[in-house]
Amino acid sequence: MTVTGRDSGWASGGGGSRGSLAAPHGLADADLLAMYRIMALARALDERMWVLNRSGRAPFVISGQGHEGAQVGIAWPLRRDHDWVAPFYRSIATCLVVGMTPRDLMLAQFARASDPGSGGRQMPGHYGHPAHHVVSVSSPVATQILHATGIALAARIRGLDQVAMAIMGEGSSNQGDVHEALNFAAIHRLPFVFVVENNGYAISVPAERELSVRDVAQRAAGYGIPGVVVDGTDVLACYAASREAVARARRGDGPSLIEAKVTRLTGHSSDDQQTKYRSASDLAEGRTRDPLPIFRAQLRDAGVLDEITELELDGEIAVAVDDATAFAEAEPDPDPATGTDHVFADPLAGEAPPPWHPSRAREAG
Amino acid sequence: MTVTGRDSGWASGGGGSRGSLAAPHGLADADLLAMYRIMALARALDERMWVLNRSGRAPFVISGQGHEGAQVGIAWPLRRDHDWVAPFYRSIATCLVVGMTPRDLMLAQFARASDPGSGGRQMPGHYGHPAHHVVSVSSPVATQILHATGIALAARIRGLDQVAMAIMGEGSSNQGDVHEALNFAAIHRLPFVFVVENNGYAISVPAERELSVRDVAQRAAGYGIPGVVVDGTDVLACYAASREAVARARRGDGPSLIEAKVTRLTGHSSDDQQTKYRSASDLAEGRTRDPLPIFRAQLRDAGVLDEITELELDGEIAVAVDDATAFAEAEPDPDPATGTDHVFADPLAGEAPPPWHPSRAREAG
Amino acid sequence: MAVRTFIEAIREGMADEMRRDPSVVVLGEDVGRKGGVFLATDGLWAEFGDERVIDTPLTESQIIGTSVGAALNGLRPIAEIQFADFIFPAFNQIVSEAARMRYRTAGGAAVPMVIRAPYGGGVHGALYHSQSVEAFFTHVPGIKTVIPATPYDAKGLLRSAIRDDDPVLFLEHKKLYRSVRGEVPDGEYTVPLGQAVVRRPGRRLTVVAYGLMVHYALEAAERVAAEGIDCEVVDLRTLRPLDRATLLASVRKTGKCLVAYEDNKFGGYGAEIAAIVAEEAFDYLDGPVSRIAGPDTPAMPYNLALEEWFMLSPGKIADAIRKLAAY
Amino acid sequence: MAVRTFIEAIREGMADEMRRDPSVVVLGEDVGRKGGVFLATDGLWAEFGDERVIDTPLTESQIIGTSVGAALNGLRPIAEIQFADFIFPAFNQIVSEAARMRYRTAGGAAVPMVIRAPYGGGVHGALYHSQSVEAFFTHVPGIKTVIPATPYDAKGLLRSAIRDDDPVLFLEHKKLYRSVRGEVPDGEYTVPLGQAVVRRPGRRLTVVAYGLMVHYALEAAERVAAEGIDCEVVDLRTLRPLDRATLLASVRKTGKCLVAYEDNKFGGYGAEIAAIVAEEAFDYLDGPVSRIAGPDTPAMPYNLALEEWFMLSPGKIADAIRKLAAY
Ligand SMILES: Cc1ncc(C[n+]2csc(CCOP(=O)(O)OP(=O)(O)O)c2C)c(N)n1
Ligand SMILES: Cc1ncc(C[n+]2csc(CCOP(=O)(O)OP(=O)(O)O)c2C)c(N)n1
Ligand SMILES: [Mg+2]
Ligand SMILES: [Mg+2]
Repeated sequence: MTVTGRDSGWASGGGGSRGSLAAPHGLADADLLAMYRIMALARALDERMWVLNRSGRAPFVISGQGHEGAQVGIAWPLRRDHDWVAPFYRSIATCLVVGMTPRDLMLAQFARASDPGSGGRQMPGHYGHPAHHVVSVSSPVATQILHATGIALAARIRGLDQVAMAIMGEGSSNQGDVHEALNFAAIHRLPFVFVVENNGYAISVPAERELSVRDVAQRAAGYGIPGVVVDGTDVLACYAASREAVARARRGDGPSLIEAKVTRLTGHSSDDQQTKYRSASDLAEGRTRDPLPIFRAQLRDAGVLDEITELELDGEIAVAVDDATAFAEAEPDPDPATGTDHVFADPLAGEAPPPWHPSRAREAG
Repeated sequence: MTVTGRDSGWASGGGGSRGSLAAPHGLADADLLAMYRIMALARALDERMWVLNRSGRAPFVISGQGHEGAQVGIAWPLRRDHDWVAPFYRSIATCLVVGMTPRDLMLAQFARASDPGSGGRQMPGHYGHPAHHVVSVSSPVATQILHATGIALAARIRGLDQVAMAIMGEGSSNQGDVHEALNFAAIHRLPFVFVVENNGYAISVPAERELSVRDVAQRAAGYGIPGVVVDGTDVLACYAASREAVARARRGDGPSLIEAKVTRLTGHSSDDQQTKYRSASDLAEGRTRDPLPIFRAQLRDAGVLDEITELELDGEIAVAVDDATAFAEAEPDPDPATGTDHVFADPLAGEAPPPWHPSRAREAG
Repeated sequence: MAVRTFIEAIREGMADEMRRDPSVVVLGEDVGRKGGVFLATDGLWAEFGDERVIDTPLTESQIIGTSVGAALNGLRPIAEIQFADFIFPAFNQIVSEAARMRYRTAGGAAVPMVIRAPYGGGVHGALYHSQSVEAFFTHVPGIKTVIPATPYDAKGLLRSAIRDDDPVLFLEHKKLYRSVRGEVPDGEYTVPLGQAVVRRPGRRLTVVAYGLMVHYALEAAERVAAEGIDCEVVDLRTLRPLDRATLLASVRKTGKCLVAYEDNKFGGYGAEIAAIVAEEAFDYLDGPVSRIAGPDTPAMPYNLALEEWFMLSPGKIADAIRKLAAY
Repeated sequence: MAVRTFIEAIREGMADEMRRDPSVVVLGEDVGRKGGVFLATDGLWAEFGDERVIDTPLTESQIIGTSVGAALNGLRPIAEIQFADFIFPAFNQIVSEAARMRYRTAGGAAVPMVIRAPYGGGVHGALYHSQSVEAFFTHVPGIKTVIPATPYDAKGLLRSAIRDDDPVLFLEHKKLYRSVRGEVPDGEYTVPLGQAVVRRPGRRLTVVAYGLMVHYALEAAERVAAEGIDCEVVDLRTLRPLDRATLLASVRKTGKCLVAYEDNKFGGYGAEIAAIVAEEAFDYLDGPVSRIAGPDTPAMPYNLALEEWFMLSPGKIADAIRKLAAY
């Protein structure tokens, strides 16, 4: 197990001179700005969701706030619309990186018919996008890790040169499916990357009551795969760890595990009051680990981000969030008459509709 | 992870002088003889089961042959009728160590009404004995590891000073339940010992296709618990590892994992032809790792076992096996009228009987 | 008598039993300091401490498997599954282990334990926070299934379940938690498992229901009563072991039976009720045994329009009553 | 036409489809070199190699979850569960994931995959090698369930299942594997999913069955025919989607319906059949919809006396026919 991050001294390079941040990672300044933009956009969308919730326009919100740095850094090395990602309910920034738009995310939030992930069928936060190879998020946690191993297996068999990434929280990583998936992926050296966003809590249960080791990455050795801990406030360390893992997977050298230590800035969801189980000092400490201002300061220090660019970005993001909100809110709800659609490929294979929709009579035949 | 065994030089002491084998382990020669006796008895019973199978008197046999050294060494430190063991279908010697008798095992083999584990309901090999704290073996593998953690939890809560041990094969250790159990047991530092009898195969699948690491014990570190590999042909190394793990558990220092490398001397079961998937050399190599002659030679070298004692033992064992076979074979089958017994504690809570047993009418009420 | 919400009654049932019997422990995700995501265990951790109110890792198979072991060694665990939808990772431990331990040991071992799980829809929970799971477990011999409809029953049945020597699945409709209040005796009382109750006597037609659907059926019965259709409503309370006597007595009296359940229709629990009635009350029937249930689509969509389409309602049940009564 | 055993037909069905379509792969425990514990996949590994015939670790949830992912990425996996009894660790992956992927993505994603599992008793398999598991899955929208009774159907239905764009659970009664032989066409043919077949025409009473019970029902029908009771035997073949038309046409003709299934009676698949018949053929019934099924005890004991007590048999079915016919 390796530990990287700002403290380890190598990840984000040395001084503050222009370009010194990007270059060691094979990135350009424009990449850093693009990464920052997605983090800020994810945050702004997320905050808007809470506003919608508190004003009664969105019954449920689940948040990625505090996870965005890890998400952007780790998703960045994926090849868009080629590699696959099986994310979880906090993966707003991940989804944006791989090609989903603010409108896509807001359509999911409002559960509209045109929601690309589920047509309004799933809870908010359960993203998905077939074209962008985002596997549909389901609620039972950790199941996606096996889907990603299967995707990786198919990629290998079909010679597609794809990498599959699965992402979840540290609490979820204790599910049996994770053990079975890592064992299988390691045996077959599949092109697979397992990402854990460790925010120290599974709803109210603190890490020491849900996880028997300090670092989920310690488990990698038990499967004979590399495991690395990265500081989730260090976007470039996250990027570097992921770039290596993705390259390794693509080379045919098998899976790896990346654990990003992140902070959960909100309650578990809009249904949760975290003050009941977290102390004020714990919450305050958490706020010091917000990746957004940290990355912003880093970019400013390095001269990559100046005040004008920042203002422009903020403006652009505000417009995008407003646009996505207005667009999605105005979209139509799914027609109840479509409720029986897509049970099977062949609608004739479906079951009889409920008696209160005689118009859609479909007999099993 | 630690590796112990004869090769590591410390486990079985130095020379061949009387008592030098037992003393370093805090055992007496009589203990060693008792251990050997159970190994030999287990083997003899096991061989008899195959004879019964091949002669059409027992439709199914599943064997512990090759595992007996590990089983006896590892079970030995348990406190009889106090500590708990959740074994698996190869645990013939384990069951004998903790108090089950040859008759008990043969009653299970013949599925007689007086079978103490299941009254003839379970397949042979699915042992159990409430009084001796042997948890009923079920067929779906690995479930017992969670039962053992629950037993350990209850022991802790009830202040009973008991240790719980769960045992299974290396193939089974890949099941999700194992991950969840080790995590839970480690978090709560439960008095629990996890034993893996690694015979290199899960039915036909060789270890390298079912297990992503060479040693299951490598997984222990991922839970923050000690993991040790022992040579399953070295009975005293197995004993030493288990004594330490049991003592540690009883002290309140939490769980550990013991992996014993054993050899499967028979097919997976009487339904399996292992020559189809194992090479002649693999099979021959396996036979060199039979713990019974190895321990016998060790005891002889140490002067613990002489020819007369051996002959006496053999005779005694032959009598015991004959007695158990004859006794069990003569016992009655369960009465079909008891088929609906023990669905619930209260028979009145049971369901209506099938129409072809009108005599046992029991309405749900 | 005090007036309690449904969830208060459940909480009190656990607390009372924990005070009475030190072998009763609670375990599950977030059941400790947080008091459960629905607050069903609120206050228990403060009163009984870490040893008896255990926040588990996010591992359902472990929650159930550990409970099986704990029950084998003298405890009476109450395992909470956060949402019934998340019971499936523990399916093997419930079906292969908990439900079968007594049988496979021919009575040598027993696992007295309660699995509590909030189930049901109409709460904007979408596919994975709305499901009815009773059909999977009522099919399994060796485990009992209880679904209360009132605070009185919730507390009384839960106490019986905790004292029962066999595994009991105790399903709580989450829409009832705070929407239903009722009188609950101050002292100790229990409601025995295995006894249905006639909630509303009637002569024309029997509606069989459980959980939230009892309330919807009663409301539907009121609506059609105004039209002269006099319904009897049977609340099963314990789905298994089933109280055949009460069920069949009612149908033999009315001659018509409508089974209402929220779950998908095909292969749902109501199919067994319908099959029993069809077989054992045949001579008394003057109309087809009918079922009104959820559509046969995978669970309940999130969008409100789709959720309403999916959920049964008093209106839909009333329509089904009218149709059957007119037969 | 060649004569094949049931298991040969299954093996050929897989081999033929693997030759036809390179996206078809087989995975499961011991399916490779050993060819499966029943030898259903014997020879496939030799022909198609490690990449397409994959010996998995002993991890059922992984077998199914990996198949779901592989299907999302263009393969058509055939996942073997060694015994149907061991499908429960994968329950969550089947019910929450495989069966729901298309619905929850509103058609955006699909998981064409087949889960093959040997089921059923009477083979001295005891509690955990004898179970019928169809009721758990036929209740779940989004997955199809197929149970063939003859070699012809086994091959033809398996090919249809492999080509189907949705997950299909394909249950094979292990007692049929070697005991039943039948003609199987040499060329390519399929048997469509969702179509029942009348195996024996008759006028007095309909027996509904599937799998091994089809054979027992036919034998029972022969026995009672000698007594003048003329039974029709319907083999459902696909349990879901159900061929209601064939089922109802038969019962409407005969006026009496007996459902025979090997599984525990309460909440078994036959309950749904009985409920449908009771509701939709009510006016045609001149006797109660009846069921003959396994007793409501947890699975089948090992001891032969107990196993025989548990298992249905032609004799027990004949008795049930006589009783219903005499009604
Ligand atoms: C199988 C299952 N059990 C329980 C839940 C309820 N649940 C949703 S999120 C969550 C906590 C997840 O914690 P973690 O994996 O650490 O992710 P985080 O929310 O902290 O990012 C729980 C218990 C669930 N969704 N699935
Ligand atoms: C959940 C489950 N899946 C499959 C099986 C069938 N099965 C029985 S034993 C076995 C192999 C076990 O291998 P291992 O754990 O290494 O133990 P060994 O038999 O080698 O001692 C399998 C696949 C089972 N019993 N349970
Ligand atoms: Mg977390
Ligand atoms: Mg093995």
